[in-house]
Amino acid sequence: MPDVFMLAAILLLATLGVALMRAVRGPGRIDRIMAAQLVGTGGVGVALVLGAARNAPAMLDAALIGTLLASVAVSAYVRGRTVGQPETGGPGRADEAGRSE
Amino acid sequence: MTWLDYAVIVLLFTGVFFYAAGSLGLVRFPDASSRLHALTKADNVGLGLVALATALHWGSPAIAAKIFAVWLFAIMAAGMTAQLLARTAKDDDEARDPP
Amino acid sequence: MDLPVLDHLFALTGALLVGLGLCGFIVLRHPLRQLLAVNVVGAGIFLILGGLGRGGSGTDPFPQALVITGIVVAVALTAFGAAMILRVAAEPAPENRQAGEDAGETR
Amino acid sequence: MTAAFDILLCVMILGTAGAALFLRDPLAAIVFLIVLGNLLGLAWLTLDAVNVALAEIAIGAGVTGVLLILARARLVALGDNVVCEPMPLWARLGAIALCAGFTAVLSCVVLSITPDSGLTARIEALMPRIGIENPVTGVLLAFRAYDTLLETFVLLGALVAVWSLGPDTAWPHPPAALRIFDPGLRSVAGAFGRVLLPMALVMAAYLVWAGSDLPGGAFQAGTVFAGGLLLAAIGGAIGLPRADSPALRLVLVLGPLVFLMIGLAGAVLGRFLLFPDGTAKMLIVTIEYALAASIAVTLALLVAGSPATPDKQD
Repeated sequence: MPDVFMLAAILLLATLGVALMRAVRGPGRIDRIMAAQLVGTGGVGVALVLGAARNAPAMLDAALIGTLLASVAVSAYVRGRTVGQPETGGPGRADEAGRSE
Repeated sequence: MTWLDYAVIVLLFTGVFFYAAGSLGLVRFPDASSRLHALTKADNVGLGLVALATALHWGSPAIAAKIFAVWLFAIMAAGMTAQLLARTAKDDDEARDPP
Repeated sequence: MDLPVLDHLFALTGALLVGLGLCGFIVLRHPLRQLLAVNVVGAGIFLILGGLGRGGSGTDPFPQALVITGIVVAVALTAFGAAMILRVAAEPAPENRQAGEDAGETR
Repeated sequence: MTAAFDILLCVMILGTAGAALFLRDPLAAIVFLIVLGNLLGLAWLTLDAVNVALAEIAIGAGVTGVLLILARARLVALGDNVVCEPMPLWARLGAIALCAGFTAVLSCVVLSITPDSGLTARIEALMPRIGIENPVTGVLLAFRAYDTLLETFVLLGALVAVWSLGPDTAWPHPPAALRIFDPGLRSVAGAFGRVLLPMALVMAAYLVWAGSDLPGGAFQAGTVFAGGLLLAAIGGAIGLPRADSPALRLVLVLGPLVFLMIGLAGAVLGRFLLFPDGTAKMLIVTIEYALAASIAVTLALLVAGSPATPDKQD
């Protein structure tokens, strides 16, 4: 049984590697953030599977922390792209300057 | 190997399949909105199935409750981030149109 | 698979991370990128500590404790570095200003 | 099977680190640093160092990412006028060669050391004397308590240093607000932040409580709660305090102060940081709860940055 779980963990990790290709290629910022999000949830999956393979219930806490904080980076990104703009709508300077890259 | 083990294996690899589908969607789909669609759905089904498989494997109600909490948080976070990112993607699309 | 190098796998990965980070720290010129590079070096050092503490009876708790405090101190100092970069950028002193159009590039 | 997993993980760690350093888009680089944090968390799990994995995941996913993404956004908003002249090619090649040589030497040194469990057995033998079962917590708060005490001072010192970087007109106003400006986005993030903050608090309390016998502890708990605080602040569910608020100051020094008082009480009884027999566990848990609160608030404020002049709230 541990081997089955390890196989699943390997496949999950390979899946994350594929998703990272999107983060490398972009093209948009949002694609990279999405890929990071996927690696976050994927990492939680790997932690669950590893915990089952090793018979280590404590690894569930790592999965729990991973899910709790998975969304923090996304909200920081959404907050960051509106830095330096007034309270009402529209994409801000931060985004405009960044798009030239 | 009991029937439970087989159930665990089937659930586990179905979950891995959904993860793979989500990743493929992220890589292959043409624009940000459809990628977001692939990501937020396939991914959480995948996590849900993997969580169910591990919960069955542990076979303890306390641990199952913790795994359920993991999945619940993941669903909630996915809902929030999907909204944020979708609105952001929309803004980006509008900003890209010539004024 | 019983290669001897497998015992050292994580420690070696850590050593490579230190090398990569060091190289990035020297070659990359933007201070924010250098901050990232310092973080990579730190991660490598932590992996060396952890990887070398892993023997037959589990991982040595002593380096684990060191690494935990190290992670927290690293993030605190990263925050300090970021604050310093922002302060330098906010300073209107002429020597920090680059005349011309390539402002807005973060490289 | 395990070996294949480890190798794949290490390859991915190295690839991610390379991407974090050498991708041209700075946001992509930061994203890869976040991913690196997640993968390192998995590496610590496979090393059976769950204590470290908890801290790494909470810091990597929750705090460093926010810190760097915000720092970059603020830098771009300032016009990003930091001078950085590119190095000439020969210097670059030389640096790469030098680093390759250094890496080779370091790898040889690493290979010459046989991994072993080091002090595990001796620490295990000492654990019954302090009545807790998590050896990492034992090292942090009993055997090497002095280090941990000083480390909490370092954290506090870093916050003081960040605060001192604010412009003169800004003191003692709060740091620039973290909340999202767009009302629609803010309502989404705020609703989630209001749900998540209490959950992060529960999780942090659980981690301290579990930390005496299972993996967990003050540092992990503090970073998890810091992540919750940041998310709530970004959603506008909580505001940022003024730097001279007495309540804030009290929370910031609570951990180090409780630690120091208990240490001094030990000094009265014979030795600095002596935990009398039978009370060690109670004292350690007390210190840990106070420390977790201080660490959480300190980390969240470190991410928020220097005080900002009120009319330039971005």
